[in-house]
Amino acid sequence: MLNQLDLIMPLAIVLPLFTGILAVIVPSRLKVIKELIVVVTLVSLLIGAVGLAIAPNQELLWGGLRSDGLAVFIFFFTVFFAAVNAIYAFGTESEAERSNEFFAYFLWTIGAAAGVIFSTNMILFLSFWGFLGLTLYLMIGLAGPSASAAAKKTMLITGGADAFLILGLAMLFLLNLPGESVDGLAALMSNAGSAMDLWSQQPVSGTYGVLAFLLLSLTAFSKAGALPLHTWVPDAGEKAKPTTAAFLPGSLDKLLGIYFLYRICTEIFSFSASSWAVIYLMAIGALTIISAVMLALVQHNIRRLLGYHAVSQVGYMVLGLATLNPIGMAGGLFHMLNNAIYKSALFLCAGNVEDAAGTGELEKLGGLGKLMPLTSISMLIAALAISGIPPLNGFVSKWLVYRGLIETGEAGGALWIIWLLAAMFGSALTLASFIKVMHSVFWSTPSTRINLEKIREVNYFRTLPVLILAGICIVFGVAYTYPLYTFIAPAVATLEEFVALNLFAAWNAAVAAALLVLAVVAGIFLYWLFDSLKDLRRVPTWVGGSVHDPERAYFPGTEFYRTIDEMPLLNKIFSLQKKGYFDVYELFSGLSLSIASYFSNSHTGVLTTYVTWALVGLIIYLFVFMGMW
Amino acid sequence: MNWKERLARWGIKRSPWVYHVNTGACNNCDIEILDVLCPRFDAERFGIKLVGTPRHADVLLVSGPVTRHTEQPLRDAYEATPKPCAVVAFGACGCSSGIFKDGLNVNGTVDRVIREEDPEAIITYVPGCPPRPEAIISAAVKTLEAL
Amino acid sequence: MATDWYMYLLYFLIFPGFIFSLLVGLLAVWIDRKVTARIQWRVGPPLLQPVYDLVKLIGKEVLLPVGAQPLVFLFAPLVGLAGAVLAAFLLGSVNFLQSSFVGDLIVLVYLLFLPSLAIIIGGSASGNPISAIGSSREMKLILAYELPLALAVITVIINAGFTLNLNNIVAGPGAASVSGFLALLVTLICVQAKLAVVPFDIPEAETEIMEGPLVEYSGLPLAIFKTMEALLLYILPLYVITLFLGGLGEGWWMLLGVLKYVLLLVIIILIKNTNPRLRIDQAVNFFWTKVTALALIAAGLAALGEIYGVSWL
Amino acid sequence: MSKSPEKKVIPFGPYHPVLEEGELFELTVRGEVVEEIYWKTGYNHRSIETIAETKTYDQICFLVERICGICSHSHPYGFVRAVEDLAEVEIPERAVYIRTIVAELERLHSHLLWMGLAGHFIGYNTVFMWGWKYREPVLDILEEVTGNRQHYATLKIGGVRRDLEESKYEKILDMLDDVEEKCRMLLEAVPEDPVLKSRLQGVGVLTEQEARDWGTLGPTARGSGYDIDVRRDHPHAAYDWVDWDVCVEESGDVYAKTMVRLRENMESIKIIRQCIDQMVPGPIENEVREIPPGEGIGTYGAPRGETFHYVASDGTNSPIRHKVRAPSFNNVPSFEASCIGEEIADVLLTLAAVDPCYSCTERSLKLTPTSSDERLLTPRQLLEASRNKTKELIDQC
Repeated sequence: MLNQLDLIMPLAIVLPLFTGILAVIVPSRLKVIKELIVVVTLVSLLIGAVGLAIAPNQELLWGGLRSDGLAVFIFFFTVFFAAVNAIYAFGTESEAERSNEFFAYFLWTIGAAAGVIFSTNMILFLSFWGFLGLTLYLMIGLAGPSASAAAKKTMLITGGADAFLILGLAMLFLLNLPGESVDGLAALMSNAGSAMDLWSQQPVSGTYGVLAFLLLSLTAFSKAGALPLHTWVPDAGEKAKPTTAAFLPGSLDKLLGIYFLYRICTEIFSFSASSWAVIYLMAIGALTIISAVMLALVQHNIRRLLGYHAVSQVGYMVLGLATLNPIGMAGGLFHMLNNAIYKSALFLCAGNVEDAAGTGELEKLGGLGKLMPLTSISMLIAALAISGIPPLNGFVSKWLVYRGLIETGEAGGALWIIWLLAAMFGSALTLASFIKVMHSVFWSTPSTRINLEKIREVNYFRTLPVLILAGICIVFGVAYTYPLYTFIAPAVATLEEFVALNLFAAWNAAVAAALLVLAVVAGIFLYWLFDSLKDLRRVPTWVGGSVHDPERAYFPGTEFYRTIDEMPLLNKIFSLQKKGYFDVYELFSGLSLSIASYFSNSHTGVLTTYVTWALVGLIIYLFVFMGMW
Repeated sequence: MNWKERLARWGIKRSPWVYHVNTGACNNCDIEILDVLCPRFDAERFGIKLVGTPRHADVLLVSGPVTRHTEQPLRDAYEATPKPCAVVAFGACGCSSGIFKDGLNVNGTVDRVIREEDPEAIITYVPGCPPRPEAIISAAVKTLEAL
Repeated sequence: MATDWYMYLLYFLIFPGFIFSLLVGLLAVWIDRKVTARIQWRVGPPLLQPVYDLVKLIGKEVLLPVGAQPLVFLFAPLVGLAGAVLAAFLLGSVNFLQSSFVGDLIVLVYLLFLPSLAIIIGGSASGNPISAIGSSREMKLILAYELPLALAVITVIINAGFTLNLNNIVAGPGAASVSGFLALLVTLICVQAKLAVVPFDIPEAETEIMEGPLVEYSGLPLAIFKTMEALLLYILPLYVITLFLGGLGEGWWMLLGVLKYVLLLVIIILIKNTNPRLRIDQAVNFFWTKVTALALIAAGLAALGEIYGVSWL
Repeated sequence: MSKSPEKKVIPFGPYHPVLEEGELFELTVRGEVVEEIYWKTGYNHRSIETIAETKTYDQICFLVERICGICSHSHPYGFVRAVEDLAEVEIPERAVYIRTIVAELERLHSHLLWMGLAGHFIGYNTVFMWGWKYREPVLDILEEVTGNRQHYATLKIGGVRRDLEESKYEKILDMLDDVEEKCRMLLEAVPEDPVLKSRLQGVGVLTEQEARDWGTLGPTARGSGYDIDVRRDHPHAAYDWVDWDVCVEESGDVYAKTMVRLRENMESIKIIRQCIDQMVPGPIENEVREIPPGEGIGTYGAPRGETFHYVASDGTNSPIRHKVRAPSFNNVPSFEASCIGEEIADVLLTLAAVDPCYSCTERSLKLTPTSSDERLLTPRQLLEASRNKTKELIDQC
């Protein structure tokens, strides 16, 4: 079964890992070399991805690696986003102090991601997954001392989730063993090889089955950033470098987390649409959407706000996957892709703004629209896309998720009403918070709190990626049949089945988009006809006849929703949130500190105590895991 | 006069939107202006509508002697009005500063201020203290004819 | 679906699309002003008044405030108008060209966002603190009515047998059930807010924030906004008719359909003229508590009716 | 005003649809909640007091009429009372009744006008139109009585300028019936409208203590339970010859101020009826030959509160000093107490609820350079300053 295509998989893993090492050891004097390394790696990987993409329906196998339509799709976009971010990184990182490390970690991340995508062997999967956590920590930490707390938090949460993963995989391993094999070590060893296979379609029942499902899904949630293990995403989004934020929490971690969740729902476990597991997933999804977007609404830092959106959008993907019907799953996966596109664009735009203005605090910014036209237009498109405004890509995938949810409703039950409502309302809240961002940063009265004279558009390395991404937002929204049929259909069902669903009879986005464009062109023509656009008479702002003093008389976006923040119930929730009551990390760090202080008493420093501890542990281990009870 | 301006003038005659500028009037003119919109006289029959910002206005209705503090706002309001537009100097004070013309704080008549801003401005006069609603409607008709 | 592109263009520009809906919309504006005037013991404007207003605005000069973002400021109205025309086209094709097109309910609901969005963006980009207040109010209003509106849509979807196809929804039971009727009430209230008329004209409150987002607009862009508002006055009642009242009908039934439309319009105008404007926090509260509760009851009843097969629920 | 960047100031004015007159309000906001209010007056300052010093006493009547269009009976009344006090002139009984009739008609028209405008301000244009429609008959009566819709030119020193013919009594009474019916309708409709009440109740509350502290007058004070009415406390005109009540509401919000005005409408109608009933034949003026040197003050219960005029004469044809204090001068500063913590929408309503009349208020102006942080004194600070000054002077003696 071995053919040349199969070799792409190990290559995709090993190549970036090795070139990453190269990037570290290249002396930092030779500036071009390491960038060259990155380029070469990415190009070769892209070639590989294309190679895989032309054979999407082939199942490839190589050792513990396996690939199918979905894996190819995820891999292709992993490399794609890596390439886009790399272009951006040339504009920012090459001058940075620890650029060697950055590019090394960047490449390692790609390699490890490829490993996660392709491996079906538990050990392989686990090690790549764990390695990704490490590179994530390192990359966030690169932003300097201010990011160290965020990096630590990320490390602890994803690390904790890795513990869940180990436990979950162990249980899955036990379940995978043939019926009688729990008896003895020998039987275990002989069956271990096949039991290590991740894709085993276990039912979600029995203690181990349920626990393993919960633990594995929690791992996926922590990676993608869904409730309750989402709290590292906003911190990382705010503190890490823009490239890191756009690449890791913005796009790659979504791809991987949702990829893993999709595997959990289809390959690792199998459960029916009426299972409790669906309700559990849906509830997590709906809760994620609403709570994260409500928090985003009150944020004052542009990237922290984006971080909360990165969380909120995961809810749609989870909802889509949990529908377990082709439309919903396609919607979930498409949303994952779309989210990666516009979220990277948004993070990179935020990076541009921060770089140009020197701050990401919404209160200080204002009136950058005229100074940074490319960034502002890209950000507007991405913001409208994330809010699900037709005819942009976010709308299409949300629409598919809605249709999937409605289809589950057809099968019975009334809970879907709540999920659908959460999704639709979350969409409006998203729009609201992006109106706030766009107003604060680009549109409002020119700010006097920063020096606007020095601000100008950033270099092409930094505008090109966002323009590309914004362009894709439009293309995927208008010609959405293309990505759906090319990338997602092979992953969800066979293409024929998918086409037979006749998804698009009711909404011809291309026509609609053409008509929208037509209307706008007609408008431009009208403007031209009636007023030469250049000679518009410029007049002072009218505030009722008094002189408008932009220094004092302005209404920033941060003030937009005070009415809502200050409503009695919400007010309380927000104040509790600010104190960290809803942050697992904060809760557990308090808890674990108190427990740790308890344990530290047992650290006497005497060797015999430790030996005793070790012995007790060994005995417990033997009892529990070796079936000696 | 290009075709666009002709279009606007044609339209203004049928739908004059009025922005009311008080440059120190005693309220009576202002009340009578509102009164004209009310059921007994109903100026909406002629498409007359009061608007909240000069950007939407076609007619600036200026009542009052122009006091020192309202002169600049009046100029600003005229600048803020898209052209073509008409200015109505309303009431005795608007036309001639009326009884207040010797006031220390009164800077001069409406037409002087507007002419300084734009010598070509269309200005009409509605005398009276205050003009009766019937007079206002007749003046409105005359103003629109002047366009 | 094998419609040629020029047919699309024709449909879009002329019959169920722009020209036709603009004419109906302008008529609706006139009806609005006339009925309002009659309620207030006045005579009201002549029939062609809305046309005069538009023509005049088109002829007038366009001003650009210094603080504004020129591109966004000038193009926001176009996007809003385009969205409105597209929505009119979808609804019109469902109601007038029964067989040629099908529309999708969720697409329609989202398209109806575009006009409000245009107003928000336009107001926000004019660089005026007062229009920024107006934008923020419009956004808050959207947040307020989105929840019950979505619930009403869900109720319709359940009642029509889980279809999103507008043609099927027209043929569905509409308001002819308890849940359908409640959803109709909820939608009517939301339509009032979507049109931004009293008691929900909070974003454009003339006596508070001088017409809010429209403060800085003049001339052509203002004319486009006014056109958009006229279109909305045609679209939103039609939306209610399509979802709840069985569409406009065919042939002679169309007369009944027109009656339905006028009736809805008059109801909207009556509500507008017998209420004061609410404060924004009152409006949000009202929508998030009372109206949402009503909509939840509607959706719950519809789901129950679906599960237990009770058609009148 | 502080210039710290945290303070977001929304300017309203001088031209704003909620203000008929030029007036600049700067609202310091947090979200839509107003935390501070600053107002700049002076747009309507026409130096009337200075002009008055160049006019003859008969001419000043017409000048002070034009201080404010809605108070165009109040100011002349205050002025003629001041001059009559100075010259010690007796007024014929018939003239007093005619003056009272016009005064109460003006109150009626002013309150109805306010009612309509308040409706307009909260977007209730039907109330606006109806209120102003009901006001028309009042204007018609005024036209019957005085010959003009506004600027009645009724008063002259020593009496009135124009007699009220007996043949018109019936017509006036008929119109009054009509107006009464409509005022009663409004009085009953407002408390029954839940949406209207939700907009008016609890908005812009001015407690009784605050009303006293800020020295408010008229319906603004009476709406806060501060029982003050110069018509009863310092009787003038025919107010102690007829039977009427002072309307007081306790709650201090916009609703209370509305109700005070609506109830006062009924009282006004009652007073006019009694005046016509009790009208006695006789002369309508006493001739005033000369104004002796001296000082005179005149107070009058205008629709908005107490109007106060002071006239100093040196025996010539023109006063050497004429001082006017309109009720809005006292009422307007109370915004500082009633507007803080309200939303923008409510603040503008609260401003309107005082029925402020800026053209009345702007008698003199203190100029402060806009760049300085110095602010105008509040009345309490002014009082404090004047006490300190007095103490200083006493100490020096």
